[in-house]
Amino acid sequence: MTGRRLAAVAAGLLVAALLLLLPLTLRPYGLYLMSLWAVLTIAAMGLNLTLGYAGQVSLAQGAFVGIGAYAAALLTTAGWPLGAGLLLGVGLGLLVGWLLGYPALRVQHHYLAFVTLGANTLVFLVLRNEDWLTGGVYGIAAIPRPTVLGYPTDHPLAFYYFCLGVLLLVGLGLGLLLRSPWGRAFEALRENPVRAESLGIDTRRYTLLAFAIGSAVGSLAGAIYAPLVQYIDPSPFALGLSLALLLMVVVGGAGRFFGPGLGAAIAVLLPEWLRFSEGLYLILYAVLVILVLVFLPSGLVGLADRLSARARGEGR
Amino acid sequence: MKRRGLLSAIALLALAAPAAQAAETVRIANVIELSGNGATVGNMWKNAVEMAVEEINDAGGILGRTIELTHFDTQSNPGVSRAAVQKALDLDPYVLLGPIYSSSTKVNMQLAQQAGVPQIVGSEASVITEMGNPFVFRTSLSQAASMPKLANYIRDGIGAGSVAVLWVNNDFGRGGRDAFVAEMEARGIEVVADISSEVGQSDFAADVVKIKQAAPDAAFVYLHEEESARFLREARKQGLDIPLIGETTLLNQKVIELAGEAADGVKGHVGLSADAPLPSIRAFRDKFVARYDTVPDHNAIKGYLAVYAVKEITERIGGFDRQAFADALHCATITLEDEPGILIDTSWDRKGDVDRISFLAEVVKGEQRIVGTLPPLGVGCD
Amino acid sequence: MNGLLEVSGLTRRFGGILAVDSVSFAVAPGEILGIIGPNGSGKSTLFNCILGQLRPTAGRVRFAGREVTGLRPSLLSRLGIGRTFQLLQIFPKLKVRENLLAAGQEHRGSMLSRLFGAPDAGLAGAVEEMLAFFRLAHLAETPAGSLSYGQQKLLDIAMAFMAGPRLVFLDEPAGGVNPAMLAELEARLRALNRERGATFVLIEHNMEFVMGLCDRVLVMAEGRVIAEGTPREVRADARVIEAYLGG
Amino acid sequence: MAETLLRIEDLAAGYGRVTILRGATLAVAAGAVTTVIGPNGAGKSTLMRAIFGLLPPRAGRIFLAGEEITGLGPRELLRRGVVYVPQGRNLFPELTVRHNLELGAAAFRIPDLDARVEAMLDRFPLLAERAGMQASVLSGGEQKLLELARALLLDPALLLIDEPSLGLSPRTTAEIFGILGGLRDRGVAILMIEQNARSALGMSDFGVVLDQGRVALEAPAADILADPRIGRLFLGGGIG
Amino acid sequence: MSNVLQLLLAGLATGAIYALVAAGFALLWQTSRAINFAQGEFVMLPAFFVLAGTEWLGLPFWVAALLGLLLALLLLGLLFKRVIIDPLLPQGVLPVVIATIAVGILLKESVKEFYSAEAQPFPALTPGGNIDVLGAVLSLQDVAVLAVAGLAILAMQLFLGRTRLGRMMQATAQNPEVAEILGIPTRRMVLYTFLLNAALVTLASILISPVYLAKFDNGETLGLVAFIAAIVGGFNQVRGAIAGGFLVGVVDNFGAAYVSSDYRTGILLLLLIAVILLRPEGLWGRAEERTV
Repeated sequence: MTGRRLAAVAAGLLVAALLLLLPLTLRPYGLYLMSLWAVLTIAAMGLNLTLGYAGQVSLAQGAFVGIGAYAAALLTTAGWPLGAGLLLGVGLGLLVGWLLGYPALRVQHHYLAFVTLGANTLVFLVLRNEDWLTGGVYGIAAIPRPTVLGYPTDHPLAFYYFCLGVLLLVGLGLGLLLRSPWGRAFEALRENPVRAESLGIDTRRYTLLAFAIGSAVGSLAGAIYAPLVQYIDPSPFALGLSLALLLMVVVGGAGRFFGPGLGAAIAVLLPEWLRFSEGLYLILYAVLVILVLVFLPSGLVGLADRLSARARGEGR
Repeated sequence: MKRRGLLSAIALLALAAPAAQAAETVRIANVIELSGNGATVGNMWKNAVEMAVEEINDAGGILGRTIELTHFDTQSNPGVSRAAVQKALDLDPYVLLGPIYSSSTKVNMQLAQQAGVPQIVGSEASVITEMGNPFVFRTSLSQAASMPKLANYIRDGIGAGSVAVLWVNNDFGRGGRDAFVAEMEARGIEVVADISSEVGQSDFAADVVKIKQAAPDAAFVYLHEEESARFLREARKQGLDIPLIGETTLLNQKVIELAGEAADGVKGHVGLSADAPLPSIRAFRDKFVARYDTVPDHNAIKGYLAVYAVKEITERIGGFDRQAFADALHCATITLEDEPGILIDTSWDRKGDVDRISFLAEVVKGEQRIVGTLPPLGVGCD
Repeated sequence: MNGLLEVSGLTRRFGGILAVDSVSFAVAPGEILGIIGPNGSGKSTLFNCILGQLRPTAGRVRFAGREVTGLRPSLLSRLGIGRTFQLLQIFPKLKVRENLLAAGQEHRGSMLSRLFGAPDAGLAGAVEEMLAFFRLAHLAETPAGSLSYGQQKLLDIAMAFMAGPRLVFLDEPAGGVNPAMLAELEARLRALNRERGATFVLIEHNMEFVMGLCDRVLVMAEGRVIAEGTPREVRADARVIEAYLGG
Repeated sequence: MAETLLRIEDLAAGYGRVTILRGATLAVAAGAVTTVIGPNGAGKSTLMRAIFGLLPPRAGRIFLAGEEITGLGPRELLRRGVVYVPQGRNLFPELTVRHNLELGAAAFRIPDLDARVEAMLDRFPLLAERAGMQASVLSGGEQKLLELARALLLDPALLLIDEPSLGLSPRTTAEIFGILGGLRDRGVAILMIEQNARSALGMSDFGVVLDQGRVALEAPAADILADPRIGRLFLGGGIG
Repeated sequence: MSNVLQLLLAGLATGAIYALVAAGFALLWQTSRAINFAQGEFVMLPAFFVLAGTEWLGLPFWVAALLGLLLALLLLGLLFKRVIIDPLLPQGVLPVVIATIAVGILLKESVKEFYSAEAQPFPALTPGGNIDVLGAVLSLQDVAVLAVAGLAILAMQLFLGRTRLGRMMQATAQNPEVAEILGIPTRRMVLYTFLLNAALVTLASILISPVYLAKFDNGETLGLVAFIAAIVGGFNQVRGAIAGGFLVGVVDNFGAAYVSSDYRTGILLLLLIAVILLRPEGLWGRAEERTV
């Protein structure tokens, strides 16, 4: 037990060191990828709450990233600080996510997948068509990067640390949430909703909360995405992003705390590793997803657990 | 957990690849659509760029330096294009070429501006040169420049008093539509139907019915190639017998190939065309066909002349200073006499927009025919 | 009788069929009431109507003097009605301790206080007590799914008790339990009743179990209550034997 | 006792972690009706599903006319003349009565299938009248009749039937029992599960009492009917 | 008036394709509870099999079409069932949903990578030419689509209803447990529905590609619309799905013409969400029995 804890602490320190120090050696492109990884991890962590912990399928997470991105872009280009954009984005994400939860009270599984898929496209259509508000297909350009505690984040490295900081805060918050009675109620909802309800757990309310919180975290990711790319238009927030986030969660390990980080790392870095076979990476990624589903239902994080468990078993 | 360490190590290798640059070379980075929806247009551009670079290097390079060309794929995706430009900038290039898709250009041009690297793009959306970016330059007429020519043609050539507009609902289509509608209003021509369509839309029955119901004198069609072809077939089927007018894409060889005889009779304005009745273009066309075994399109011409513009301007400023290059390209005019590789006399204005002659064309029996030449707008710098 | 639970005229119709036909009965505090009857006599439907899974066509349910007809299960639970299910229902991927915490957490504090983990400290004592009472303490940190069937059955019942309910419905508690475990189960339930005054209503097919445990038995056939009395009375009732043996 | 057609030795079966049948041993005589009674949860339906190969037995063996059939699936058993009518409603509601009937043998290469279907319809005029209607419009009794007719299409030697009276009126139950009696007279062996213990045993040759997964009593039906312990079986106290 | 008729006829012609695709979708669901999120890509792919046959191997069109059908039966029928559905279905609906999303990406990107990212012209089944129907125009290709799709639907219904094999498949779909008890080889019946689905999407592919061109991303819209058709019509009944296909084709055209072309997709999606929430079994579906 102590050996295991020691190994976990060592691994954690290693990862922390990599996340903190590796970027110092990177050029802007590498920093951009690392920042993108942080943003996608946050968005996937939100979906992991809804899907992995509470068991509610959502194919609309990309739309919430879009909502957050637009909230941040509109407010910051109008001269407000990014904090205001974050608040507005998270607020909208909570509200719209809560509403999206209502269909989940009536239908489940594939029906819910279709409803959320439809919702994603509806959000996209609104972002594109209501150009009085969103700028339509022209998008919003020159999104400024925030000044955090007096430090401007215009430099890629500074912005990366900003993203990393937000990721850590979100991770901390979600970690605490998942260990709280709320988190237990989400898992109970996934494991056995009928039993949960009979034990006094208000499954309706927790279902709505799971959608609202997971979606709001997605919007939070969007609110950082906007200053990262500094130009947004509706196209990145169509269905494709939702599907990509879903696959990240599944590949990393749904219902595993570190699953989204690993899934996002693969999604962001795989195309880089596969430069020798330009364009093949999506094909390989799809194959990887299928292999994970068939052979590793608990995702790559689950595989790591299993391998380390086996290593310990053999050591004895 | 061990695995994560490994991942990061690989990431390190992948991300931190530094590029040593030899003293006698100059690096040009080409960020372009090599895969995805834009693969066709991007590969035309890329092939022509490669051809131009090779020619210049064979002739001794620019000011004695050999051009080192690196390609980056945007995958026709704006987000990826931004990453690709970032990656290209990490190589510290002298000039950036591409991309063609306006949505991609809009996402990544800010990066080049921040890095102070001149970027010569193939995009047509008006907005690109309207953001006050001093490092962005076009190779083709912007929508703002081509729409007035087209509008004049609709008024004078067709004699239409009312038009329908059918456009694809993305930034390309919307930009063209906005510029076109403004020109129509300026000329007192009524837009009686204003119809948006989706990228990838397959069924144009409703769109044609709407045009028929509005009964305009002509219809302006501003869609991508495949959607243009699908629309033309449906229009032919429903017997829509008004002039169908378009911009460069509608008269593209690809549309003609896909739409078959339904494309016959389509008229419009073409900024650049491999069929242009100019000896320089004809010579280029022959060289390209000999080398790649396909007929070049306007995107090939754009890529080719972009490289020669870099050569000419650099020689004019006599060194490899990016700021000086950008300053010099603004308000520059390059003629065939200055540099034959420019293919067609071209001027840049203060915003980075180009001005030059353009053509009126028509599809006759499955071929694009140039039926007239329009003079430059002559706005330039003064 | 001063009933903790009073069911009056409860009726449930499926299409043309009366699954439950005007059933009335009451449960006194501290009582163990058994409901028996042949297959298809309407016992499960009756449970489902009382416990908020099905909406009754007619009739009323009162609990501790309050009308609770048609309330949602989570509300009933918070009012003090616990239950177990025919096929046992636990949270297999959660640890045994987490199962028990999940079972008790909604009965303390506010929604907001739960977010900040407040109830868990207050529940710790109750969890330890349940673990000890059901002899599951050594399994507290084990995922519930890897327990034996009998242990899961005990956990299932322990979960129903985490909230300190005033009345617990047991749906076939002996179903699938091997004879050795059955004695343990009966002893635990009896202890809960004697030592803590727990009140039970149970459906059960294992007659020995019912007859040994229950103070009073209700016999259902074709949706109606056809007999009621002590186990001894019911066992001697000719109508009951008829109902089981058929015409 | 007559010649044994089906012999079951120490059979155990269950679902998931639960074992329901805990070692049952019994025999089914050829050309006779054997009825299994017992309280709910005694393992009656589990026994039948295990015999028919729908549940893998966890222990024990099954013999049909001396040949071991343990673990064989429905197709093999149907080929050997064993058919099974489960409890509840087992028709295809959107197919016609005729087509439901035909499916009793459609999965096997039977050259005179059409003729057999016609013959069966002749035998049950009630079904012939409704041959073209969707099965969902039949009454409960008619549905059971159709299921029975469907099971007979393969000319079985042994019919396994689970609770035929469930949900039927006493009159309809009597009709179904009448048909079963007629089948026995034609030489079909029947193994039946019934809650309606009295009337079922009344028409049976043999009875088997199942309690807690084991056979508590196996005797001629009349003897079981006369046994005063039967009432106790259902109301606790066991039989032994 | 002729415009209304024009929209109706065009909607029906497109709807016929949706009906084919939706019917296959419903069949898979009925017999195996498998949701195929790659159904759109399934329709996109066979056209490229045919093109590979004619362009790369120089085969005549009909031979290539036959080859395409065989490949589809093998890859989209047999292999899909064995490699994706069989291992994942026991884990529940959600893993199947995610896996088929991945399959869709795999097919789409493979076509893009190994054939072409560009739209390809596809040989027409009929000569060009139009016929006039009360002032509305139908191309011969539309007529062929309507006729072939209609015949295929009819043939499928006849096969399912009038042949013993078809009825065994129906029996397996309606109640697999009872079908098993009657000795029907249910696993083989389920395989047949996968093959039937593969045949349906191949037919749809060959019918639709001459009009809409063959392109790697055609499945995105097509799959979505076919889902909507299947759900709106009724997921658990082939007839419902077919009716849904025609309805969606018509609604799409009228919506684009008379409501909003900006929100063209949105109209269908709102229809979908409304049906799921108000009548989950679909407009023509059968309510599934739910046990409490």
